[in-house]
Order: sequence, then C-alpha cells, then structure tokens
Amino acid sequence: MILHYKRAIQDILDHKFLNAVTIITIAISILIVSAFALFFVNASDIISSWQKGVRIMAYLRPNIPHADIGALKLKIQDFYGVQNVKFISKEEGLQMLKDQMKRQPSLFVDLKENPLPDAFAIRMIPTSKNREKIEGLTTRLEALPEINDVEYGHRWLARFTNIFNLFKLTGFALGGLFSVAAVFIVANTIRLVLYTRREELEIMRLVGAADSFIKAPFYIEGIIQGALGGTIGLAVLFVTFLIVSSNVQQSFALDFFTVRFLSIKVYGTIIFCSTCVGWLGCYLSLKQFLKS
Amino acid sequence: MILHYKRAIQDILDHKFLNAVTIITIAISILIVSAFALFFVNASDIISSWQKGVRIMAYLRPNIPHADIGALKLKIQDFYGVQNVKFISKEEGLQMLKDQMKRQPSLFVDLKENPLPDAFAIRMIPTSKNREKIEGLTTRLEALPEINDVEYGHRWLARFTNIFNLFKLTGFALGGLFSVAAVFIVANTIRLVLYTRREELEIMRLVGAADSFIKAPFYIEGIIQGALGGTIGLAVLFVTFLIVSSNVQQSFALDFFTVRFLSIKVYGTIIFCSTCVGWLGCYLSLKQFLKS
Amino acid sequence: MIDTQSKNSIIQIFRVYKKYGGKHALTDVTLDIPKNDSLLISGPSGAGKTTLLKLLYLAEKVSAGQVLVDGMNLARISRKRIPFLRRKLGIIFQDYKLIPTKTVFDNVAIVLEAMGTKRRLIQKKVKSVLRTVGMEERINSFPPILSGGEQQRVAVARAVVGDPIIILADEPTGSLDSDSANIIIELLKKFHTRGTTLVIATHDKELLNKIGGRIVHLKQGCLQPSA
Amino acid sequence: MIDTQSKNSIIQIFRVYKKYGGKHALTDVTLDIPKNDSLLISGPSGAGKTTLLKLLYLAEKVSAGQVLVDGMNLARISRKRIPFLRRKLGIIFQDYKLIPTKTVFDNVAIVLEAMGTKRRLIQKKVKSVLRTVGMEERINSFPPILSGGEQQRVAVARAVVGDPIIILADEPTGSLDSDSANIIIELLKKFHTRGTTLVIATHDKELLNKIGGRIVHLKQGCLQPSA
Ligand SMILES: Nc1ncnc2c1ncn2[C@@H]1O[C@H](COP(=O)(O)OP(=O)(O)OP(=O)(O)O)[C@@H](O)[C@H]1O
Ligand SMILES: Nc1ncnc2c1ncn2[C@@H]1O[C@H](COP(=O)(O)OP(=O)(O)OP(=O)(O)O)[C@@H](O)[C@H]1O
Ligand SMILES: [Mg+2]
Ligand SMILES: [Mg+2]
Repeated sequence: MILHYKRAIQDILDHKFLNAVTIITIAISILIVSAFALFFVNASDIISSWQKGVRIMAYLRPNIPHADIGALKLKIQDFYGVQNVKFISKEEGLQMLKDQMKRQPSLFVDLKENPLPDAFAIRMIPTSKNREKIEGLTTRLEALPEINDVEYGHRWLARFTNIFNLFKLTGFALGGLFSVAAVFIVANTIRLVLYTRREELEIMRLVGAADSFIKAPFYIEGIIQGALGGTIGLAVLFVTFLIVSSNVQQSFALDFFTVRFLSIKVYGTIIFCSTCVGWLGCYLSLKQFLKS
Repeated sequence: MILHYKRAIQDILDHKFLNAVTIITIAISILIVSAFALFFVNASDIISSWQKGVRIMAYLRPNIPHADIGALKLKIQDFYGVQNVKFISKEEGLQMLKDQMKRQPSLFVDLKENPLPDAFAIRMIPTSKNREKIEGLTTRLEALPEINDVEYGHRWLARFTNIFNLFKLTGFALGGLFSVAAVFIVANTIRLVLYTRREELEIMRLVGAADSFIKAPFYIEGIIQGALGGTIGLAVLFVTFLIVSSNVQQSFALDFFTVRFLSIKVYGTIIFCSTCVGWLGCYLSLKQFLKS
Repeated sequence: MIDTQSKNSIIQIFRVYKKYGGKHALTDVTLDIPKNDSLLISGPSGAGKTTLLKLLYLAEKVSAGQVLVDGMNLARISRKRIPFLRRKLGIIFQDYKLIPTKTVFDNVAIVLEAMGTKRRLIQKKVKSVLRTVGMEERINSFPPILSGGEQQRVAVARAVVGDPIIILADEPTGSLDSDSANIIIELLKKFHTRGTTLVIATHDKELLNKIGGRIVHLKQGCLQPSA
Repeated sequence: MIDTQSKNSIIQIFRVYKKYGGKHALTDVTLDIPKNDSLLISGPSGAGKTTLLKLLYLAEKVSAGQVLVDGMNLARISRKRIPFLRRKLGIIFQDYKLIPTKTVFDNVAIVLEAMGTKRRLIQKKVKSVLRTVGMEERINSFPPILSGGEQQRVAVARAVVGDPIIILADEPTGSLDSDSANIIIELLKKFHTRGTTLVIATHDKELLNKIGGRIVHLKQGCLQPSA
C-alpha cells in the first residue's frame, strides 16, 4: 500500500501537465455546480422569506365567548401543516385595516361600530405551502362550527407558491443536470489522460504487472485529484463569494436578509462527491483501456 | 484551402476518439451555459410579469372638471418612465374595493356616499422600475395641483424590484462565470488532445512542413468541433426543454405565462461563440505545442 | 497429446496459424523448444518473427493451433494469470517499449516492483544489471533522450532483471555496434549457462554466429526446412 | 572564413560543440562535406552520430561552432525558414518517426503535400517510391501494425520521395535483413549517382562496406583521425 502511494506521488510528479489538466477540470466543474447551488440556496432563502407572508385568516362567528378561543386555537394548532396560530381581535383587525388604507381615511369616518369579526392568523409550515395543502386546510377550518369564513392571502400568493415550487423544481433539475455534466466532463478528461498514457499501461502489462498493480496508483491519483480539484473549486467560489457578496450587500442595502455561504455539511459533501468522481472517472477509464 | 479542408476531414476520421471527446466536452459546456441562460430568461420573464403589477395610483382632488382629465392624462403620459395611464373613476374604484374585500361586506353597508376620489393608475416602463425612479415619478406627480395624493403599491413591491435586479445581476454574473468556465474546460480539453498529438506535430515539422500547413487542418477541425459541439449541446437542451416544459406546464397549470425557448438570435450567438471557442482553443494550444 | 512429445519441453508450438485480418502472418508453425535451449529465429523482414514471439507472451492470440509455455496452455489461460506467465518471461521488444515518462531506473525496477520484490533488493539488482549493460551513468535519464543503442541496452536490462526462466529477445542487438552487442551477447550467454531458455529473433548474421544455438528460418510465415 | 574553404561544400561543420545539460555529446567536430559526397559516420553506441545529424536538420542547436547547410548558416536562420531547410533534406530517423495515425501512404505523401505538390503527382510519386522499397502492398496500413523492417522501409520511402538534395540517414538498415537492406542500399546509391549528397550514420559494417564512400569515426563525441 505504501508502495502504491509512493508510486502515485511519483506518477503525479512525472505527469504534471496531465494532472494539472485533470485537477483544473475538476475544480472548474465543482465551481460550476457549487456556484449554482449557492445561487439557488440564496434565491430560495429570499423567496422563502416572502412566502412566510402567506397566511390563512380564519374569521370567527360573532359572540364566541373569550374562554373558548384558547381551546379553539389549540385545536387549530394541531391541524396538519399548521406552524403557528395567532389570535387577532376585531379591534386589532380594524386598526390594521386602517393602517393599511390610510390613504382613504374617509372610508372609516362614517363607521359607528366595528364591522369586523375576530380572527385567527394561521401560518403554515413551509413544506405544506402549495395550493392543494392550503385548500385542504381551508376546508377543515371551514368545517369548524366556530369559524364563519376563511380567507387565504391574495390569489397571487397561491400562484406565487406554485411558481416558487416550480423554481425549486427547475433549480434541482438544473443542479442535477450540472452535476451530471460535471461528472461527464471530468470522466471525459480522465479518459483522455489515460488515453494519452495507454501505451504506458500496455507496456506495464507486457512486462508482467498485474492489473491491480497498474491500477492502484491511478486510483490514488484519482482520489487526490478529486479532493484537490474539489477543494480548489470551492476555495475559488468562496473567495469570489466574499468579494461579490460584500459589494452586493452594500449596494443593495439588503439588510433584511443575509447572503449565506454553503454549510460545512454541503461543503464536505461536495468535496466527497468530487473525490468519488475522481475515483470513478479513473475506474471507468481504466476499465476501458485495460480491457483487451 | 481545399487541401487543408480535406486534410481536416481525414484527420477527424483518423482521430475519432479525440474528436469525440472534444465535441462532447464542447457540447456539455454549451449545454450548461445555455441551460442556465434558458432558466434565467424564463425566471426573468415570470418575475417581470409580476413586476408589471407594480403601478402608481394618483388620486385627484375632488371636483376636477371632467374636461380637464383628458389633458391631465396626456400630461402624465409624457412624464419620464411612464408606460401608460389609465383613468379610474371613483365609482369604478369603489367597485374594485368591494370586490377586493368581499369577505367584509359589512364594511360597506353603512356608506351613504362614495368616499373615494377619482384616480389615475400609472404603469411604468419596466426598465424604470426601481425604487428611486418610482419615487422620482411620485414626487413629480405630487407636484401637480390636480393631484391630491400618490400611492405606489406596497412597500414589498419596491423591495421586490430591488431583489429582482439583484437576481438579474447574480444571474448575469453566474452566466458569465459559467461561460468562462466553459471556455476554460474546452481550452483545457483541446490542449490535452494536442498534447496527445504533440509527437505527430513534431514529426510533421521535422519532415519540412511549415507551421501554417500543420495548423490549418487543426483550425478547421476546431471550427467544426465548436460548431458541432454547440449544435449538439443546444439540440440536447431543446429536446430536454420540450419534454420538461410540457410536463411542467401541465402539472403546474401555468396558463398565465408560457415557458419560452431561447430566441433564434441567442441560438445563433451561442453556436457562433462555441465555434469561436473551438477555434481559439486550437489557436492557443497550437501556439504552445509548436513553440520550440 | 503434445504434452507427451517431450517431457523436457518448456515451449511447445503446435500447428499454429496466425492471421491478421486477411493477412497470413504465420502458417502451420510447429516448434518444440526444450528447457535451456537456445533457439534463433531468422528470416527476412515481415516473415513473422515478432509475431511468433508475441504469441508466446500472449500479446496476440493464435488463429489456430496450440501454444504451451512452461506447462500452461495459452489458449485456456485466464486473464488474471497472464501477468503470472509474463513474469516468467524476460522480453526484449524490437521497439524497446520503454516508458518515456519514467527514468531508466524506474523502467527497469517496475518488473521487480510488479513481482513484489523488496525495495532495497530492487535498488541493488537494478543498479547491478544496469552496470552490466553499461548504462549505470544514465540511471536517472529518461528514455527519449537516450541514443538508440542506449535505449536498447536498457530494454535488455529490464528483460533480464527479473531472472526469467525464458528470455524472448526480438532483435536484441539491432541498434548496437559490435562492441556493445558483444556485451549483450555475453550477458545472454551467461543466463543460458545458468539454465535460462533463449528464444532470439534476428536477421543479424553476426549475432546468429556468435550466440550459438539452433537456428530456424521463417519465410512468409512458414518454417523452412532447416538447411 | 569557412565559406572560402571550399566552394563545392554543401555541408560545413566547423568546430562544433554540443552539450546536453552537463553531458558533452560532441566535442570540436569539424567536417566538410562536398556536393555529391557520400559520407559514412560510424562509431559506437552513444558516440554522437544522431546528435551530429540533428544539428544538420536543426532539431538541436549547436552549443558552439558553426554549421552551414547549402549556404545557410543554421545559427542565423529564422524560424520561418526552417521548413525551407528541411525540405532540401531527406531524413531517415533512427526511430523512424512515422505518424501512427496516418496510413503508410499519408505518411509518405505529407512531405509532398507540405511542398505543395499537385495531388495527382503525389499519388504517382508515393506509389512509385513505395514500390521501390517493397511496401506497395501495405500502402493503406497504419505504421503500428507493420513489422520493424517494414516501418523502416516506409521511413526510407518518405525520406527520398521529395527528391532531396541531401539525404541524412540514421541507421537506415538497422532493422532489415540483408536482402531488404540491399534494396535500400541500391536506392541510396541511385540517388547518389543522380547527384544527391549522402550522410549516413551507422555501425553496421556490412552497410559501411557496401555503400562505399568516405568513412569518419566518432567516439565519445570526438572525430577520430581517419585510420
Ligand atoms: N497487428 C497486425 N495487423 C496486421 N498485420 C500485422 C500486424 N502485426 C504484424 N502484421 C504483419 O504481419 C507480418 C509479420 O510481421 P512481424 O512483425 O512478425 O515480422 P518480423 O518477422 O518481425 O519482421 P521484422 O524483421 O521486419 O521485424 C508483417 O507483414 C506485418 O505487417
Ligand atoms: N536530448 C538529450 N539530452 C541529454 N542527453 C542526450 C540527449 N540526446 C542525446 N543525448 C546523449 O548524447 C549522447 C549521444 O547520443 P546520440 O544519440 O548522438 O548517440 P548515437 O551515436 O546516435 O548512438 P546510437 O548508435 O546508440 O544511436 C548519448 O549518450 C545520449 O544519451
Ligand atoms: Mg520483428
Ligand atoms: Mg543514434
């Protein structure tokens, strides 16, 4: 094993150009995939922060005793998909409406008594935010005897949720596509490198080297290349990210959300995957060039 | 020239593997870049369609003679950044409000007379939709003696516009990054291919071939590879797009916007760029391997 | 059947044909090489000498016929056992087949590494064999900068470093002046006296005369009746 | 200065040194080769024969000294003119240097293509020269599947196809049996009688005797006083 390890190191030194090409290719591929992941994660964050605005208003029948409201709240809290429930009394409701329509104060001048009902503002857990789930919950709420009427945001918010899901879906699809493309490109490059060295492989076989003996240093090299390429790709991304994000956050004054880098876990996963790709690329290419 | 062309074709046939690798690499690179472009164009479309919702309401003082309204409308129409102006009489306004608030009909029961003013709904041209431009227009509108009050959408819409611009910016940045990465990968691959063939280049030089004679078929090959790779990449994207988009449009019932493919112009540009990249990759690599 | 012909045979070639596409490279070749034999295969360019050797180390498969090497039937040998066969052979290739990106030392050492020889022993053995062929000064050079003759001597060193039981030499002195050639010839002879079987393909009359041994003639793939 | 030595010289080598890194490959070599001379360079392995030829076709540059070929001072020749120099030379490389991915025909034809010869003439000339060296049957084969001798004959064909004014031959018959070698020798002689200058590096005594001409000896990079 130590022998193979030494041979791998020697081999990398003997083929600096080929190794550099492979590592650069892996680094660029990782850069592409992780740049997109970063973009996607942050875009999702932003959209999620909007989506938090989606809430269901459940208006109560008049004259529900104050004592029952606590129990009702707990009941709704237990419904599937509910994240939290907030009671909004009719007085609070009117104040909010007035704030909202402060451009038309004349509308409220003639009001003798508060025409609004008490209400619950219900936030749903993010994963349940699609039109079907919202409508399901709405139906359950409407079935409650205490509830008079249910309203869920504006129509565009429901549509927006769909589009968000579409965005997510295409994002994942695109991420998948990019990953596959990266794997292809890396495998292609490794194949090309081994093609360049096929004579050498052939000579080793002719002088009696077993396949495992020939392959061992290549595998080690593949792993080193993958890990190194992945690390370099992420490092480049991180530096670019630092430079860009500080500029962006300044010029857009986006105080309400912070651009975040990939988590350590994702970071680790990417390097692990890139290592696997390096190994796999070697495996498949070696198989081809040692076949006959 | 015909000779070089023939030699290029012969050369492609002699090096099927190497050419396949190059073409596949170019195709994948183009696929990545154009898939992202496609995603970005459509995402921009969707967001734009929301952004169209941003409009400025300018409420008129009471008792402006009907005759003056036409002139005022034309005046506003000429303001910088205005796309179109629509007059909304107070009756229409009330009806819209009632529709909007049909859950709280009690609010309107006590109304004796229409408390709302006449108004103009002003849409801005898309490029002017940032907070500064909107506020500039607002100020100019408020300066008009006939205008009582100006309201522009909700606060989040202004913020939304900023985020949209940020999205656009990062999109372009990412697109740029991907393009550069693609160029690098392609150049890398071509270098590798020529490295594989450096002995051949050297032999040709030794038997008296001029550099231009050696290079000519490689250039032609580079151009063919670039064009072919670009076309294949876009074709794969197009087929994927057709399959995915029909599914998406069905399952999301996105009747309000149509997913669109890249325009012929963009299509052409991409293939042109990919051809240039093929050529450039050859140029730079040949320079390196024919140096000494 | 062929096994019984001679218990002492280390290589048996029986009615072997070799076709490359449409081209007949070997036609009905039968040869029996006893242990510790010294067999010289002569013949003009393109006669099939290299092809015959290739069949012995399984770089090519026979189109028809049987080949046995040290008791192994090469038609039935599994892929995994091929390295095992080749480690018994010391092969001097006509085109040397040195690895251009490895030093002379590594080129020779790889044979021993593949056999699992200890690191320290490898150092000693490789240096000693390179000294024998007169290449100890170029131990850290890379093959492409060596002269033709120097490359050939490295190729010889690699072939013999593993103490093979059979040496297959394809034109082992083709690029060498007679002094250097004599050194190689002496080396091969030394192995022969130690019990190694020699199979040498050549058209060099000097080599044929000097090395001694049985001579067979190939012509257009056919073994000529020995004159 | 060297120009005046002899108006008839086509190659003049004057006090040439060649060092590879620390290694002296050629030391103070002076040679004057008249037009239509036949010069044979002999010497042991690693003496510097190939190096000397490399200096003539500018694959290597001298470390010191001067080389003139057909009136061109190789130290001052511009990069662009090198192909022009090489087209005057027909070079048989010791390691053949055939392009493995091109057919025998294309390998030979490339010399003429590079010179801008008409397509139809190329066909005729290449076929004729391949016939001369006995390789017309392998015209569509790729070099790697050819036998050593066959490759060498293709290399000879490529060297002479462009009707060079000087032929630089490095071990042109090393892989050939004597019959095939004779064909090559006859071919070279024919060019010589037509006025071509021959410079041949070899350690093959048979070749030295058969081809005739002036013989110089190289030893460790030094020209030996002719015996
Ligand atoms: N892989 C192959 N495909 C097709 N033909 C081949 C292949 N290998 C060898 N040949 C042909 O088979 C014939 C015998 O080749 P071989 O290499 O055995 O000759 P040889 O006796 O070694 O000649 P030389 O003395 O020139 O080396 C030659 O004509 C050669 O062109
Ligand atoms: N590029 C190089 N770098 C370093 N040393 C070199 C280089 N090329 C040749 N040499 C060395 O220079 C010496 C002369 O080499 P050259 O090839 O000229 O020998 P030669 O006379 O042709 O020998 P042979 O008969 O074996 O072909 C050799 O020792 C060789 O190793
Ligand atoms: Mg042979
Ligand atoms: Mg030489």
